[in-house]
Amino acid sequence: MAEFEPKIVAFVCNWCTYAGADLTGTSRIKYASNVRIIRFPCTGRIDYMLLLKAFDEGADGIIVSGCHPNDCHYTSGNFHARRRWIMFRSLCDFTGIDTERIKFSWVSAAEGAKWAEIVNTTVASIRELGPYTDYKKVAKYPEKEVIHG
Amino acid sequence: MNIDKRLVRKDSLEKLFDILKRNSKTIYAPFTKNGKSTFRDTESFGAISTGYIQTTESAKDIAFPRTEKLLDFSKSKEGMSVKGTDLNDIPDVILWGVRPCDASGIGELSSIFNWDYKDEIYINRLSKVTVFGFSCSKSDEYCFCTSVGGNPGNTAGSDILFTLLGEEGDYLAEIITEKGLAVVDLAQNLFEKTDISGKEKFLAELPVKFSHEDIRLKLDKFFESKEWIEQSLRCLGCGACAYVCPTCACFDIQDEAHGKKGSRVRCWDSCGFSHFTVHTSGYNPRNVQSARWRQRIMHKFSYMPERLSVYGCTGCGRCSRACPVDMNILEHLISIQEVTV
Amino acid sequence: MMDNLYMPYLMRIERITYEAPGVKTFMLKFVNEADQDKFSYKAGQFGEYSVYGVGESTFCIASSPTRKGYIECTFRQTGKVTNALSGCEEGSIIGFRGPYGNVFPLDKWKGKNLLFIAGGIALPPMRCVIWNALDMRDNFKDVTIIYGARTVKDLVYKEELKDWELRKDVKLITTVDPGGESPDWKGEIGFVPTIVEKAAPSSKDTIAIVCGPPVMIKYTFPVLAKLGFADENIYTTLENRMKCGFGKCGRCNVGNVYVCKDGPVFTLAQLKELPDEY
Amino acid sequence: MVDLIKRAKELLESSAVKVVIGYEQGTGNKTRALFVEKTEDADKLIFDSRCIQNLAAYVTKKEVKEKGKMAIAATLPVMRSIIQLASEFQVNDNNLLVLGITPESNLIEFANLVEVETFVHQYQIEIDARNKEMLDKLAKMTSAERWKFWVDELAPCFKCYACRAACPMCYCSRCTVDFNQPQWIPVPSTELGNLEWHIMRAMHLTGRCIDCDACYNACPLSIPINLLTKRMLVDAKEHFGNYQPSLKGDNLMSTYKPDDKENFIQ
Repeated sequence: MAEFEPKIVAFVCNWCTYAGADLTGTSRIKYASNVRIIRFPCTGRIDYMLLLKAFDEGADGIIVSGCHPNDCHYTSGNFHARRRWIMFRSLCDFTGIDTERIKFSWVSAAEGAKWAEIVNTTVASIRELGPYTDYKKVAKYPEKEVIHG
Repeated sequence: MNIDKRLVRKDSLEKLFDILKRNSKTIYAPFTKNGKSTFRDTESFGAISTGYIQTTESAKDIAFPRTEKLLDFSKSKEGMSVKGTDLNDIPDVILWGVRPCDASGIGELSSIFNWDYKDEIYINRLSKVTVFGFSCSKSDEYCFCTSVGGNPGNTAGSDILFTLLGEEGDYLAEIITEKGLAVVDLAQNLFEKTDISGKEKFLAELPVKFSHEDIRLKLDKFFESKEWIEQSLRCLGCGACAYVCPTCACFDIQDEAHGKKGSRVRCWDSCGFSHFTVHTSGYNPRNVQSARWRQRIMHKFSYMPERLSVYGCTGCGRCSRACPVDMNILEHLISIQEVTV
Repeated sequence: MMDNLYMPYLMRIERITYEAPGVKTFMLKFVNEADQDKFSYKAGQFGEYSVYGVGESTFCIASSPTRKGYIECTFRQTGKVTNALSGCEEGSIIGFRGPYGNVFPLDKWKGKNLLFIAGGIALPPMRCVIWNALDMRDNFKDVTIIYGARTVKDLVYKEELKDWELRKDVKLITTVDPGGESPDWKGEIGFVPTIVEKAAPSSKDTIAIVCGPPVMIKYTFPVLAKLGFADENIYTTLENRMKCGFGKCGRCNVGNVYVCKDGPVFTLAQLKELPDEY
Repeated sequence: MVDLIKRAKELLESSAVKVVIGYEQGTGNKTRALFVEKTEDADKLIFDSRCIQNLAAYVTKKEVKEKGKMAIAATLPVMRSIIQLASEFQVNDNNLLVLGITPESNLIEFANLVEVETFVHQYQIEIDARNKEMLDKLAKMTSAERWKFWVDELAPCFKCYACRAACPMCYCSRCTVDFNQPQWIPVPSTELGNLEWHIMRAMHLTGRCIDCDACYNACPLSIPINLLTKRMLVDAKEHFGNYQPSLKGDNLMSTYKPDDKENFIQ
C-alpha cells in the first residue's frame, strides 16, 4: 500500500500569511506539497464552519493562519478571530474532534521560513496521526443507505 | 383471512425472538435512551423496553425513514449516471412492540403514499415489514384512540396482535394476516391452539372524548376562527409534534453530494416550521404560527378525510407528550368541538 | 417493477437563450430516446428540474406540446437551484421529472376569443398555451396578448414578441412600468391592469388567462370583472412551493386543494372557493 | 401566587400593559405558558417549582410582540435572558415590564431593565451538581471516547429544532440552517450533520447562553445538548473571566482584549 499522504487545508489571511507563503516560494524554500491554501481577506472572516466542512470533505489536517496580534490589516480582525478560536478549539476538544489536527499560527508576510516550517511540522504530525478515519466514518453518508436514529 | 387465535406463553416471547433472529430477520423494537424510547434494530431480547404506555417516537421510520436515499448520481468523463435506490436491499423486518394506534397509523401513512401516484420506495419498505402489535392494558391522559375510531385492542395494521392476559399472564396472539401466519409457521410450537376469547377485559379503558366526525364537520366552517390564534400563541414552531407523529408524512427532498458523487434524499419536514411554505420570492402563504397550527389540525381532521377518506390522527397522543410547551392536541380538539362558530 | 417516482429523466441542454437580466431559457432534449418516446404533456403542466448535487426546483414547461422532440423552460436566477442551473452550459446534463398537474382546457376554449394577460417572468407559464393555441389557430377567434414587465430589459421572449407583433392573427400589446421605458420604446407605458382597462377587450365569448406577480393579479381581476368577464372564464396558474409534485410532500395545499394535483391551473371561480393561503 | 395575580390585574386594568406572560396549570403535572389579556383570565396564573419553561422565548415571538406592551413573570433565568435580549436590542423598557420572581419565590417588580440587571448581577451563574459531574466525567474521557459519546448521543436527533425554538436567544427570523446558499449544514438528519448543527448552535450561544436548560427541557428525545453550552460557559469563564449578561452589550464573542491569553497558536 502506498504511504499515507495527508490532505491539509490551510485557511490563511490575504495580508500576512498568504504573502508569507508567497515569500516562501520566491525564496525557493522547499516545503511539503500536501497543503491546499485558501485565501481569505482576514482571519476574522474564517468561519469555524469552514473548518468542519474541510474535515467533512476529507481533510486530514487544517492550518489556520493570519497576521500577528496588532498587525491586522483591519486593526482587530485577528483579535476577534483569536477569541473565536479559543472557544471553538475548546468546543472541538469537548466534542472529541481531534484538536491535534487543527494548527493555528501567526505568520507574517516576512516569515516565509516560518510558513515552510509550520507546513512541514503539520504534515509530519498528521502523517504520524494517520488519516482522520474517525471523522470520515461519521461523514460516510451519503454512502449509507438509510439513517435510522 | 379469518383471525386465528393462539396462546403464547409468557416465556415464549424470548424464544420467538431468537427463532426470528436465527431466520435472519431484522427486529425493530422499542429501545430506551435518556428515558425516551424509539424503535431500533435490536439484537437481544433483553434490550427491548417494556412497560411503556407509548414509545416517544412512532414506528413510521420503518417505512418512511427520517432520511432516505431516493437515488444516487455520479459524474464522470463518460457523463452522468443516475441509479435509483435498490429496493432488493431492503431487509425483512419484524416491527416488535407496536401499539395498536401506531399499527393503524401505517394505514393512514399508506393512504398518502398511495394517493394516485404510487410511491414504490415506501410500498416496498412496508411490504418487508411484519408488524407485531401489542394491545394496551394501560393508557394515560394523552391517549384518545377511541375518539378517532381506534381502540386499545385494535387489530388494524398489525400482522399479529399480542394481548397480555393479566399482569403476569400469557399472551393471546391474534394472527391477522398472511405475513403473521408466516411467522407462526416459523415457530409452530410457540403458538398453541386455544379457545380463549374476550380479550376486552384485559384492555385499557378509554372513554370517547370527542367525535371526530363532528370535528370534521365543524372544521368546514372553522378556517377563519380566532380559536387558531388563541390555541397557537404558545406554540414555538418546532417540529417535535410532526416528527413523533405516526401519520405525519410531509417531507423535503435534498441533494447531498461529495465531489462528483452524491444522493438525492428524502427527509422529514414539518408544517409547523415557519419556512415550510416560503416561496423563493420571500412570500409566505402561511406567515403566522396560527396558520401553520391550523394547517396541522385541518390536514388531519378535514383535508385527509375529504381527500383520502381517512383521518390523519390515531389518537396516540405522542405530539402532546413531546411538545415542549404542552400543546395538548386532545384538549385543543375538544375546545374546537365546544367553541361556537 | 414500478417506476421510481423520484427518478428524473436525463436532459441535455441543447440551447441556452438569454432572455432578460437573470432570466434564461433552456431547450432540453432527452438523453435517452426511449424516454422521449414515452413522454407527453399538455399546456399548463409543470415539472421538477434538477441540478445533480444541488437539488430540484419547480417550474412550468414553457414550450408548446405541439412542438415535438424537446421541452423548454424559462427561469429567473433567484435561489440555490436556479443559480446552479444558470451556471450550466450548453451540452450539460440536468434532471427533469414530470409532467405534473392539470392543464389549460384548450379543447373547451375552441371557438372562443383568447385574452392572455401576463406580467414579468410569468409569461413563460403562459407561453406554452399561447403557442399551443397559435399552432391550432383556426380553432379560436381573436387572440390578444397583453404583456408587461418592469422595464424594457425585463421583457422575456423578445424575438417571439416581435414575431407575434408581425402576425396579423394576433393582437399584441406590450407595456412597461412608468420609468421602465427606453428611448426607442414604442409600446405602452403603464401597469398591466391599467393597460387592460385601456385596451378594454370584449368579454363576449372570451377566455382570459392571467399570470403574473400577486400584486398584478390582484388588480387585474377587478378590471376583468368590470369588463364583464365571468369568474369561470378567467384562468390563472398558482405557484406554491412544492417538493414532490404529486401530492405527497404536503407543502402546496391551499385548504384541501393540492396545487400540484388539482392545479396549477385554476379558474377565478375555483380560487374564490379556496381559503386565502396562496 | 396571589401577588402576581393581583399585579397582573392592575396592570391590565390600567392598560399599563396589554399582555401578561406567566404560567398556568397544564396537562397532568405540567405547567405551561399563559398569555393574559383579560383581567378575568389572570386568576389562572400560577407559580411553583414546576414552572421552568423560559418564558423569555415569547418576548421575541412576532405574534406575542404584536399585542403591545408585555409584562412577564420572570424567574432568575428568565431575567438573565431578558437582559441578554435587551443588550441585543430585542426588548426594551418601552415594550417589556419585568415582574420578577426571586429565588425565594417572592414577587419583585422592577421600574426598568437597569434595575433588573442590578438584581440579576447579585447571583452568579452556577452549573448544577448533576451536570457538573457529567462535565467532569466527559473531561476525564479520551478525545476518542468523547467523540463516540457525542456521535452516539446526537445520532437520534431528528432535527425538530425544539432546542432552537425554546431558546430565548435563538430569535433570528432566519436561522443559519434555514439558508441554503451556502448550505452549511445538511437539511436531513445525518450523523455528521447533527453534530455540525449542535456545534454551530453551541458556538452561536457562546457568551450569550445563560444556562437555563430550556434546550434540554424542550428536546423530545432528552439529548443532553445543554452540556455543550455548559462547557462553553465554563471555558468562557476560565478564559475571559466571570460572565454575566449585561446591558452594556459587550458580548463575549463580539469583543476582544488585545491581551487575550491562549497557548496553542504557534
